[in-house]
This record gives sequence, C-alpha cells and structure tokens, in this order.
Amino acid sequence: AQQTTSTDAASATTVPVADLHEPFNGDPVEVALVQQSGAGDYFTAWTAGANAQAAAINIDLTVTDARNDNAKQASDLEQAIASNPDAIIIDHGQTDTLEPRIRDAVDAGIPVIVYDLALEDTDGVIVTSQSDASMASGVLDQLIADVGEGANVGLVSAEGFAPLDRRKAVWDEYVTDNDLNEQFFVGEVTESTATDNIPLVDAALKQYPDTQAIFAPYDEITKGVVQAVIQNNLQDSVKVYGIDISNADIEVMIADGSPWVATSATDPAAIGAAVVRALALSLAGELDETDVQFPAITVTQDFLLENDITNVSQLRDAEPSLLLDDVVVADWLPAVSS
Amino acid sequence: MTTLTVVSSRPIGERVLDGVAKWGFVAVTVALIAFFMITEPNFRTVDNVFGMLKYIAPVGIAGLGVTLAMTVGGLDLSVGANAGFAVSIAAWTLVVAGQVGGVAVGVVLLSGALIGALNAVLIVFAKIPDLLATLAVMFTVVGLKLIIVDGKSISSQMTLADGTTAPGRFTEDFLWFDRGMIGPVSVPVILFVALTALVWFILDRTRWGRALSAVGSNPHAARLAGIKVRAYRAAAYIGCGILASVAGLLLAARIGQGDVSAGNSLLLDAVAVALVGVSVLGIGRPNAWGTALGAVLIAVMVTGFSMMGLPYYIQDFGKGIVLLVALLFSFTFRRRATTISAGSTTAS
Amino acid sequence: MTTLTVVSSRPIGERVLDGVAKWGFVAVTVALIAFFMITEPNFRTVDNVFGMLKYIAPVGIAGLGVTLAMTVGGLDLSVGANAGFAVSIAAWTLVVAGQVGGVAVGVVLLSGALIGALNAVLIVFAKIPDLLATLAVMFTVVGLKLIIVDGKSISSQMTLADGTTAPGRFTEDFLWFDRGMIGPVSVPVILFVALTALVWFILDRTRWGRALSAVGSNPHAARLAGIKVRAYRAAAYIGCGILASVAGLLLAARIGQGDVSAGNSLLLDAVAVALVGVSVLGIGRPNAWGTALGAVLIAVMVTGFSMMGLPYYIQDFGKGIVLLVALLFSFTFRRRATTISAGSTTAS
Amino acid sequence: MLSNVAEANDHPVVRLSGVGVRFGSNRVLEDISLDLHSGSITALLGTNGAGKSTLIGALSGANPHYTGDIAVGTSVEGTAAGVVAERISSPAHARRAGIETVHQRISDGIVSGLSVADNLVLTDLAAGGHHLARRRETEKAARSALARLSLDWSDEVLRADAARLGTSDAQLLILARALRQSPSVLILDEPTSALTAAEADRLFDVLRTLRDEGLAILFVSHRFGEIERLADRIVVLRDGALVLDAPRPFDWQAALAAMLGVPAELQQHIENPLPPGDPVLHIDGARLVAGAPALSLTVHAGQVTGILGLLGAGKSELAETIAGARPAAGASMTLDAERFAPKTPAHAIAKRVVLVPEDRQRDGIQPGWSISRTVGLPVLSAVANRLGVVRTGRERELGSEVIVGFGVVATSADTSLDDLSGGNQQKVIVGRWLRTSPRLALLDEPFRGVDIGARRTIGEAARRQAETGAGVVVLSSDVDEILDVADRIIVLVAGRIALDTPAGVLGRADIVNALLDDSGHSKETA
Ligand SMILES: Nc1ncnc2c1ncn2[C@@H]1O[C@H](COP(=O)(O)OP(=O)(O)OP(=O)(O)O)[C@@H](O)[C@H]1O
Ligand SMILES: Nc1ncnc2c1ncn2[C@@H]1O[C@H](COP(=O)(O)OP(=O)(O)OP(=O)(O)O)[C@@H](O)[C@H]1O
Ligand SMILES: [Mg+2]
Ligand SMILES: [Mg+2]
Repeated sequence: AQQTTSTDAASATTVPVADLHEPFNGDPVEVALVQQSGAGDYFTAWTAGANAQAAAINIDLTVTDARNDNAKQASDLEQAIASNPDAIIIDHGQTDTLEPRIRDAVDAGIPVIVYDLALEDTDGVIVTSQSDASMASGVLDQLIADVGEGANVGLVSAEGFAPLDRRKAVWDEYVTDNDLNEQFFVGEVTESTATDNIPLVDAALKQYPDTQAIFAPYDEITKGVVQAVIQNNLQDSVKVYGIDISNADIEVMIADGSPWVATSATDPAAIGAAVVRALALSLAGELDETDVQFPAITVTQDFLLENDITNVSQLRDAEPSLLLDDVVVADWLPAVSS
Repeated sequence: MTTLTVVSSRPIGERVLDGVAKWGFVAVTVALIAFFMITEPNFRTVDNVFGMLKYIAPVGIAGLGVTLAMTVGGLDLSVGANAGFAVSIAAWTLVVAGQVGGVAVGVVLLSGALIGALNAVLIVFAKIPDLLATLAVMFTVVGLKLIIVDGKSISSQMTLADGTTAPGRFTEDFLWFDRGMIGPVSVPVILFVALTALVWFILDRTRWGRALSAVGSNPHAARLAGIKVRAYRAAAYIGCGILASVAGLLLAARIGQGDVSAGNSLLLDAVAVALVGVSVLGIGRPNAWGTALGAVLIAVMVTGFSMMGLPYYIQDFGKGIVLLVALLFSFTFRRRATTISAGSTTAS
Repeated sequence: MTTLTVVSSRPIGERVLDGVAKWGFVAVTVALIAFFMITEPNFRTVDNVFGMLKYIAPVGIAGLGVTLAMTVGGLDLSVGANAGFAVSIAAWTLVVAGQVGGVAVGVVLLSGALIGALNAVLIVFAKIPDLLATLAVMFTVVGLKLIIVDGKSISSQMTLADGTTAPGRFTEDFLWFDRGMIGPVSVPVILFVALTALVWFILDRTRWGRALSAVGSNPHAARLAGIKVRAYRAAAYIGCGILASVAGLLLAARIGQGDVSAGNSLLLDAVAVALVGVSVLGIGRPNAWGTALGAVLIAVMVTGFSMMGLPYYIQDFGKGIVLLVALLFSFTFRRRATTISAGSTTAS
Repeated sequence: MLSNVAEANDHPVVRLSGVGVRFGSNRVLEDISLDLHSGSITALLGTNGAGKSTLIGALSGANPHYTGDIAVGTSVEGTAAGVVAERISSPAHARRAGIETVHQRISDGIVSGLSVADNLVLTDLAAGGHHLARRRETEKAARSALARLSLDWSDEVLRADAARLGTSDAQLLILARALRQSPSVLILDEPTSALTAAEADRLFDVLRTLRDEGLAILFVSHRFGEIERLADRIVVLRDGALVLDAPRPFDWQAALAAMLGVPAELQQHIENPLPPGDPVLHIDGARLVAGAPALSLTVHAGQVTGILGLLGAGKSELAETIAGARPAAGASMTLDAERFAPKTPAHAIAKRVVLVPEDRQRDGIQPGWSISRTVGLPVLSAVANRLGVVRTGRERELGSEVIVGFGVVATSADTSLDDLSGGNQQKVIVGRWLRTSPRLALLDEPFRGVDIGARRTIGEAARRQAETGAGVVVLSSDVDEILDVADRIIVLVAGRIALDTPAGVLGRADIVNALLDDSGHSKETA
C-alpha cells in the first residue's frame, strides 16, 4: 500500500535507507496502526506525526481509524493480525475489547506497542502513555494556587471514556484534599462535543453564578465551557482549566478576556512520532524499557501572552521539551514530526 | 338542485379531543416551562430565555430547511453535513484566505445553495429517491470538507502547509452573527424568529407555498394542474441548503473557529424538530411555527434538566418521555389518522 | 374466445438500459472489489474476505431489521439504541448479575422484542407516525440504558456501587458469538448469512411476506382484503427489534464489555444499507439480499480504502462518490414502468 | 332450478334493521331497513353522496362503526320469527359470513408492488391455508379466477406489477377476485363505471348465472339502462334514507323523482346541435397506439366534440398529448392557427387548454385539501395578489362558485375532498377547470361515477362553455354519454378515426357498429 505523507518536514530529514539499522535497511517494514479515533485536532496531529516518523525510517504504515466505534476497532485489529504485519501499533481503546486480541497477536509472534491503553497483562507488549495523572495534577495544582482551598468549583466532563475517567479520579482526590465545594458535574462527549456542551454549562452557570473555577479535562469540552462562561458574562469571576492544546485552543486561550487560564499540554505530533520511534528501537533491539511515559507540561495563559505565542509551532520554540526530540532517539533514528 | 348541508354543532366530547390533539403538545411544553420556572429560579430570568433561544437557533433554522424538504414530500439528510461544510468554509475564507466577514457570509450562503442544488439535480433530474440522494451527498460533502481542511480545525494563527502563519482571523463583523445584539435580543435569536416567520409566510400565505404543498401531497395531480413540479422541488432543496448553511454560519460565529466536528449532531436534531413540528400544533403537516416550537421544546428540556443537575443520561430519558407524552396527546386522541411523508426510497 | 396480446420483443437499447439499472450497482461493487484485489495483495486473502463479512455482520443484521420495518411502509430509528441497549444489558447480566452466556442471550433477545413491541404499540395502537414514535423510543431507550448502567461502561472486575467487585465476567460461551468458528467460518458471518436467507425467505416466499408487502404498499386495500394490518405491522416492528438486538449481541461479544457508546453509529449505517438494498438489485423495494449486498459494499469500501492508506476523511468522500455513481446507474437509466394492456377486450 | 329460486327468494340472506352511520357530526345514513334475498339482483340507486358507498361500507365490514343491526346468513335462516343481530366487525368477518364486496374505488382493491397474480389471490393471504407462496400455484389460482370472466391474461401480465394495469383491467381483476370466493352475497359498488360496454355485458352474463345459482347480489350503478337489463328490484337512497323499494317492472319516472326529490325528465336529447365554429385546435401526425396510422383531427369552437372509443383506443393518449401531459412524439399542433407545442401541462394551461383527467384519484386530488384549495390550485396566480399572497377569501369564493354551480354535496368550501363521495369529487374537479373559461377543454371520462343529475349538470356546463365560443372535447367509452352531450361525434378505433359525424345524422346503432368495427366484436343489429 502506498503511504500518503504530505509532510515536507519528513522528506527533508529522511535518512537514506541503506544507513538505517536492521530491519529498516531492506524492504519497507509493514506496520499496522490501529486507532480508536483519528478524528479531531489532537488525533489528526498525532497521526500526522506518526506518519512522518514512519516515512523517515522506511516503515510502511497502514492506518485504520475506528472513529470511536470500539467494535470496529476490534475488527480492525483482527484484520491487522490476519494480514500478518511486522508490528502493530494500537492507539487508545477499551481494555476488555483489545486485550484478548493483543494476546492473539503476541501469540502469533507479532510485536505490539500500545499508546494510552491500560492492559492487565503487558507481557510481550510495549506500553507507552502520556500520563493522565500528571497532566491533571499539573493544572489542578495551578487551580488550587489560583483560587485556594474551599473554593466553589465545577467539573465538566463525561463518564465512560478511559482518559476522562482517570482525570476525574485525580480531580476527585483534589476536591477532597482541598475541601473544594463541587457545585456541579455536567458534560457529555458527542459528535460535536464543543457545541453540545455549551447549553449544559450555560444552565449550570445560571444556577451557580458564584462558581470560581471549572475543570474541563478535554479541550473540546473546554472550548464549550469557555463559550458558555463568556455567554454569561462571567469571564472575570470564573477561571477555566483544561487539558490538551492545539492551535485552535491557543487562539481561545489568548483571546481578550479569555477565562481559560491554564492547560496541560503535550505535542500530539511529537507523541505520535515518539511512539513510532519506540517501536523502531524495540524492533532494532535497542529499547531497554517496556513502559515509556511521555511527560506533559502545564501551560498558562500568562506564559502564552508574555511570550507572544499564537500557535503550536511558536509554543514548541518556547518550550522545546514538547518536541520530545531527546526521548527514545538514536543516531540512526532522529525525531521527526510534522 | 342540490343544496348545501347545514353544519350541525359538534358534541362537546369531540371538541375536547380535538383541543387535546391541537394543543396537547403545546400544553406539555408550557407545563414543562412552568415546572422549571417554579423549581429553578434561574430558569425564569430573561437572560436564560434568550440564552435558550440563542442556543437552539441553528437547530431550529436547519429544521426549517428540513420542513421545506418535507413539504415537497422529501427529506434532506445532508443538512448536518451542509452546516458543517459552512463552518469550515467560513473559517477557510476568513483565516486562510484572509477575507472579511461579508465575503465569508457570501461564500457560506453560496456553498449552501450549491449543495442544495446538487441534491436538487440528483433528485429531480437524475431521479434518485430523495433519501438515497441526500445520504450520498451527506457523505460526499463531509468528505469534501475534510479534504479541503486536511482533517484539521482551522483557527487563526495556525501554521499553513507552507510553514507561514495564516494571515486572517475571525473578524468582528463575522462574529457579530453570534455576539451582536439588536436592542436586547441577540442576532441568532432575531434570525431564528425572522426565518421562521419567513418560511411560515411563504408556505402558508403565498402561492408558491401552495404549489410546494401541492407537489408534496400529489406530484402527479400537481403537474396536471399546471404546477412546475420539478422547479418547485428543486427550489425546496435549494432553500433547504441555504437554511442549513445559515445554521452553519451561526455555529461558525459561535465557535469562532473552523471546528471540523461542528454540524455532526445537527442532522438528527434538525430532523427531530421538523418531525415534532408536524405534530405540535395538530396541523399534521410540515409547518414553520411547529418546527420552531419543537426546537424550543428541546431547548427547554436541555436547559431545565441541566439546571436541575440531572446527568446527561437522565436528560436523554427525559427527552424521550416528554416526546412520547406529547406525541400521545397529539396523535392518539385525534380522530383522523395522519401519516407523515418523510422521504421516499423509490423514484417518483 | 380471448385473443392473447403478442409481446413484441423489446429493442436492444432498452434491454441494455434495463440491465444497467438492474446490475449497475452490483457492477460498481464488483469493479471496486476487483480494483482492490489488484492493488492490495492483502485484500485478496480469504481471511480478509471473512474478516470484512464479520466486521459488517452487525450492521447487516440491523439493516435486515430496518428492511422489515420498511416493508410495512415504515422506518425504525431506534435500531441503534436497541443494539446499544443490548450491549449494556448483556454486560449487566454477565458481569453484575453474574449469569452465564445463555441467560444473557435470552435477556438480550427479550429486550429487543420488548423494544420492538413498544414501537409497535405506539405506531399501531397509539397511531403515532413511525418516524416520530421510533425517534421518541430511541431517546427513551438510550436514556434507560444509561440510567441502568449509571452512565458507565460495564467491565469485568469493576467496582459496584456498594464497593464490592462485580462477581461475573464475559463468559466464553457468550464470547463465542464473536470468536466461535463453525468450520472455517466465524459465527457472526454464519448468523448474518442465515438471517439474510431467513428474512428473504419470509418476505419473498411465504404468504406472510406477501401480506407484509401488501400492508406496506396499500394498507387500506390490505385491510379490505381481510389482512390483519395491525398485527402484521406490529410483527414487523417486533422482528426489527429482535434483529437489532442480535446485532447488539454480536457487538457485545466483540467488544467484550458493556461499552456505553456501542450502537451509536449503527443507526445511520443500518438505514443506509437498507436504503441501498432497495436499489441494489433494481428491485425497487426493500429486500433482504439487497440489504446484505449494501452491507458488503460498505465493508469493501471501508477495508479497501483503509488498505490503500487513505485517511478517514477521504474514505467519506469515496463512499459518497461510489454511492452516487451506483445510484445514477440504478435510477437515472431506469425506464418508467409503463401501463400494460392485459388484452381484455374480447370477441364473444 | 326456477322453483329453487322462487323458494330461496322467501329467505333473506342479509337483513339490515335500523342501520345508521355518521361521520363525526354528519349523519350520512339513517334508519335503513332492508332485506337481501338469495337468487335476486338488487340495484341500489341514489345521487352522488346519497350514502350508497357508506351503506356498503357497513355491510362489508369496512366500517364497523354503524348503529343498528345487520344479520347475515345462518343467523337469518331458520329464525323466521326474528333475526339474530350480528355486528360485522371487519372485512375478514364479512367475508367469513359469505359477503364479498367490490368497492367503488379501484385503488382500494389493488396493491401495487405485488404481481397481478398475487392481487388476484390477495384474500388468500388473510384466509390462512398454505404458508408458502408458490408462484405456480398462485398463477394457477389466478388463472381460474380470471376464467370466471372468460379472461385469459398472458404470463407476462400475471407476473407484472399490478400498478401497471390500466383502469379497466384493474377493475376486471377486482371483479375476478370477488367472484372466486363463491360467496352467498355479492356487493358491487359501481363496477361498470370503468368498463366498456362489451366488458360490462360479459360481467352481466356472469352475474345472471350467479343469481341463478342462488346468490344475493347488490349492485350500484348510475346507468338506468344497465339496471333495466339486469336488476330484479331497485332500491333508492336519498340523503341517507331509503325512499323507494320496488320490484319489476320499474317505473323509471318514479325512481328518478325518488332519487332527486323532485320530478325530472328521464331522457334528454340534444335538440339543436351547435354548428362548428372556427377551428380551435388542429393536430396532425399523432400516433396514439403502437402500430396505428397517424391521426389528424380538427376541433372546432362553439360546439361539443364527443370522442367515443373502447378501452385502449387512444382517447386518453390524445387528450394528454394535447394538454402537454405526454410528449407529442411526432405530432404537430396548432392552436387558433398558431403553432402549439406544450411541453408540460403548465404550458398548455397558459394557453388556456385544460384537461380533466380520467383518473381523478391519482391525477386530480391533493389528499387532505379542501374544496376551495383544490379549485384554486390551477389558478394560483389569479387567486394570489401581486405579491404572491394567496387571498383566501377569493379562494373560498371560487370554491363556493363550484359548489353551487355544480351542485356539490358538501358542508362548506372548507370540506376536505377526501370526505366527499366519488361523484362529488368528480364534480369539483370538472368544475374547477370549466370555471376558468378555457379556450379548449378536454374532459376525459367526465361522467365516470356521477349520478344522472350530476351528469346533466356537467353536460350542461360543457355545452354552456361551448356556447360561449370555446372548444370542448368530451372523451368517453359510453355511447349514451356521448349522444347526450356531443354536437359532433368521432369514433376512435385503435388509434384511428372510424367515424366523424354531426350529431343527429346517424342512429345509435350505426355509431355502435362503427365503434365495434374492426375489433372483432359482434355487431349490434338496428
Ligand atoms: N370518511 C368520511 N368522512 C366524512 N364524510 C364522509 C366520509 N365518507 C363519506 N362521507 C360523506 O357521506 C356522504 C355519502 O357518501 P357516499 O360515498 O356513501 O356516497 P355515494 O352514494 O356512494 O355517492 P357516489 O355515487 O358519488 O359514490 C357524502 O356526503 C360524503 O361526503
Ligand atoms: N406510457 C405508455 N407507454 C406505452 N403504451 C401506453 C402508455 N400509455 C398507454 N399506452 C397504450 O396506449 C394505448 C392507448 O391508451 P389510452 O389510455 O390512451 O386509451 P383510452 O382510449 O383512453 O382507453 P381507456 O378507456 O383505458 O382510458 C393503449 O393500448 C395503452 O396500453
Ligand atoms: Mg359511492
Ligand atoms: Mg382513457
């Protein structure tokens, strides 16, 4: 299959095939990337990063996107195993759904690497993740610093989505430990998450206009929350804390009078690329750990404004650690992302 | 010669039943509003009322489009895709092409009309049944949108493919479509009410509306009565496309960026309010005020239930139950059976 | 005595056009399959063929349900919600109640039949138009499901409200519905083919099928002919409900947990394949094999496009274009059915 | 045999006592008491809207919401003293009781999407029996049903979608289906209005045989000639009440008076045929039926041109071609000496050429629309003001104009067309076109299903129109209808003009002979 990589950055840094490490110096290495979702800004960037890194090191990446349909992801994985690739990357998913099939792959001798997927049995599988716990605690520390203990707060999130559930667990701890007064918990994840959350938060704010801070641990939701706060003219009294970052998010954060004061950030493109590198290192026999964590940083509105940052590339320049270009690299395997 | 029969006055019982059928849905809505007003002090505020209307405006306007399509006996499954396309194309015009709001509005309306025209050509000239044609257009338009924007949301200051920063941004005059006020009322609310009145006026008061419903109720007979059936069907789909793109315009101004997921959930809502509109006032056919009322009912439920602090999943259940009760009032107690023609799967 | 009208043999041109209308859709599918077979070596494998069929089985089976509802002239918007409910209720029975697979299957089928019966009661007895009734049921069932599971996905080892760990798990006999093989063919594929054949047989070969079509195409005439119109309509919706729950059963076995989002995307797909089924074989009315073929076409596109490495959004566009081309073949080139002369003027 | 019939006549098989029906507040039938005897044909007469179909609705189970009692079959027999009341609760129930019904509307009897053969055995679907639908068995059963009416349809026809049948064939299908059940009571609601004379004759032969076999037959018709030939007894309904019940010999003058409520003339002939005026429309090179020669015809203003032809002669084809409803395919036309090539009905209407289509249900009615909306539809631009806003008052005036002018039985101009009796629907559709003062009016089977009074109303309206200088064309397959109204008579046989004569020159027999010429029918002797 022909891989479509529209990224010019990739071709610029491609190492000649012959100079690559085993097994990348011969025929293209067939890798299947089985995604739970490839849609939305985060995953689009993630996939682009993975594609760029793969193209640079002679990996032929076949991407399937289940579009949040877990049954389809199960089928995609089965079909990936049936096509007997050199390795499989799994990006997000449901443990119970994927675990038995991952075992099938391991039993069939196919190397498997997972990203942000909790497994009970990680035997023979490389596990990578961006730490939800650290992301959440990063912004929540900022929240406590801003509004103090015992403040009136609200949570806008949905249940039933693994990363959101993990972030909520951290939130619940912070609420108890800091004696926060949780006034409301609303929110949903839909096909149009940003727009569909506006009325929910709008109603909550009408009910509790004295709210001081809102935690919205998913940037699509955060955008809806910001909209609802502005709609109620409460941007001076309500602070919003989010998770994730994108060009679109930065635009919202730096807008005049934006209530979104802090977010936790990784660079999805860099992460997508790093996952592919981790796989490459392991295929080359050079990866010594089986559990790779990618660090997140907390980005505040003030930081963005002070440094005149208006998009992700400028943020990368200001915070080079986002690029992850010193994580899972080798001489023959430099970091490449879109 | 034959004489006119005198109408005898109808028994009370029947009149009560007719009243229930006619006003049952409205009564449920009013009862719900009253309930929320009593239990939730914040529900009563003027701000909240306008807030609800503002929130529901895009759904209501897209629903008006569906009402048009239903009037000619069809259904348009591409309204959500159309609105989503409008969001992205508006963002592209403003941010990437760096144009002002007026240009973006023009581009959006044009794209809506073109998508409507594509539906019209497929249905009227290529004779593909409306449900199938609009389904195919839905996929195509969603795909086209994503191809144009490369699957990404467009926002100001984004880096373009050539490495430069996008020159434009969402201009104030464009954002006015969400934030602007005329007197105490915001622009989306005014647009919603104005478009409802316009669609009502056209459908109910003008000869063109008459012709549209004639086409919907018996196209064959309409043709023999001298109605240009194909032109009217085409016009209805183009009108529907334009209304869908207006809904997209409001969404774009609200989100303030070219959110790729915008519009996805609009289809079901728009079809739902148009369907509810058929029954709301006991009219039994697609109508503008009914559709608007259907939209308001949904907004009231979403806002009221949220204020009560119910989790979203109890809201779904509540929506279902309220809808059921209202439907029971509207149809079960009515003496004449109604069938809603909502699209066909066979060529006409 | 009577003279027979001689049937003149039809001109070649007409027969070609008829062939295009009848086989155009199939030709597009075959062309697409051939294309993928040539360009994608993996597409050719037997594994892949069965994999595709297995993947599409739930959509196909739910589509068969929609086909039933369409046969009696209706449509069922609650199939996705029904299947989603089946997933959660199966998980609840297995994990929380700790029952074995057989019990879960029974509970699932029963819930599907009940949801179908609820639709039937609303449509047949409460006289609510089918689109509205099934829309309201859709909301209610989704809400009910989320209330039952507290908005959470149910998985083995989960902590219950009382702090204990759930006693059960997805048993092997339940998972057999996804992983089991009979000979070289997996259980979902066998179920899909068997149910398609069953629905085809009932609709095309039994008198109940004839009665269902009669009810769908002219309920008034069917009633006057003594057909129990209400019973048949109710039966169709109950059948549709059961088929939707079978689809949910397969999804549950595949996902291996009570995923709350399961079934969300099923509605549009099921309606799409049933609609495509109407046109696929040039039959022009809902039919089982057409629906199955529609499902296969979608599976081929999704798999083939993914293998080609196209991003998801190009796949949408591709789906739209393929659908459009196939529809053009099926409808645009179709000749209008003409009046036939039965030759009933006779010499006496 | 004969003595059997006489004996059977003493026993009613159906007894209606005090039957009443109301729709909403509108009481349509009041206190009807009537016996139907086996071995006897009863003709049911009444003006349009008198309640004939409503009575049949109650008898056939189609409308179980009647008051009073209907006793049937065994419950009547053997209870000489009194009858056991029984409620006919559904069509299936009526059929079990031995009542078979052919309803007035053909669309109530044909299920499109199913094959012709399936439609012929439609009632089997409800009756039980074999669960598999076996095509060969079905076609065999279908064939034997058709044989009853001496019909022999080809396999191609039997397997075709029933929707493709023409009106007469569809009517024959429904009749054949009704007869195959060997019922004890047969009810026919205007079965001949869509049949040609030859087909009607064949039907009558069958009905006489059935009567002799002991069936009780109730028969609705507006054609006195038919009734005179067939019926043993006439029953007249007026405004929902039974006003006359008379055995042979029939006093038609009295029957007509009973129907209309006022004395009226039975026969009506054209006294002074109008002479042809200027040519209005000329058509040249029209091929109406496959294989027929091209036809040329000039229609003159100031008179009614009657076009007579059997089923499939090409009448509708001709009318629809002129009205732009069908591609002209090689035909060229002039209207008032100017080229006339309408591509759609809208073009023709703009030139004031209007068509009253033969199938009002399919081609004339918007379901659920009121009389005034229906009347206003073809003249929307006149009904609306300059801004396009419909003036509802004006619309209602037009509706009332048609109601009064054509004697439509309706509560008001806002009454839905769905609630009108068949004949009254027809009056509305004819009326809405004639009131537009067309240049050329084409009336395709305008008398189908209308009562004698309405037939005169429509006929007079057509003649008045002609007298104002318009061209009027009436197309029909009934000789008497044409003789009643036409100043010039054209007989169309298989797409070709077989006769063209001014009225009053040739006798009825000559015209009938021209009609049957070439078609293999036995000729009628003068
Ligand atoms: N479903 C209905 N609802 C309301 N009124 C009805 C309905 N059906 C019939 N009517 C009214 O009942 C009256 C009798 O109608 P019916 O059809 O029995 O007349 P008919 O004698 O059969 O006339 P025709 O000769 O025209 O067939 C009419 O005035 C008609 O308007
Ligand atoms: N669309 C069509 N395509 C081919 N043949 C047709 C079509 N419509 C009608 N015919 C045939 O043309 C001939 C004339 O039909 P037409 O309907 O004009 O007859 P008619 O004289 O009006 O008879 P009827 O009494 O049935 O109205 C018939 O043989 C008919 O089968
Ligand atoms: Mg009648
Ligand atoms: Mg005709």
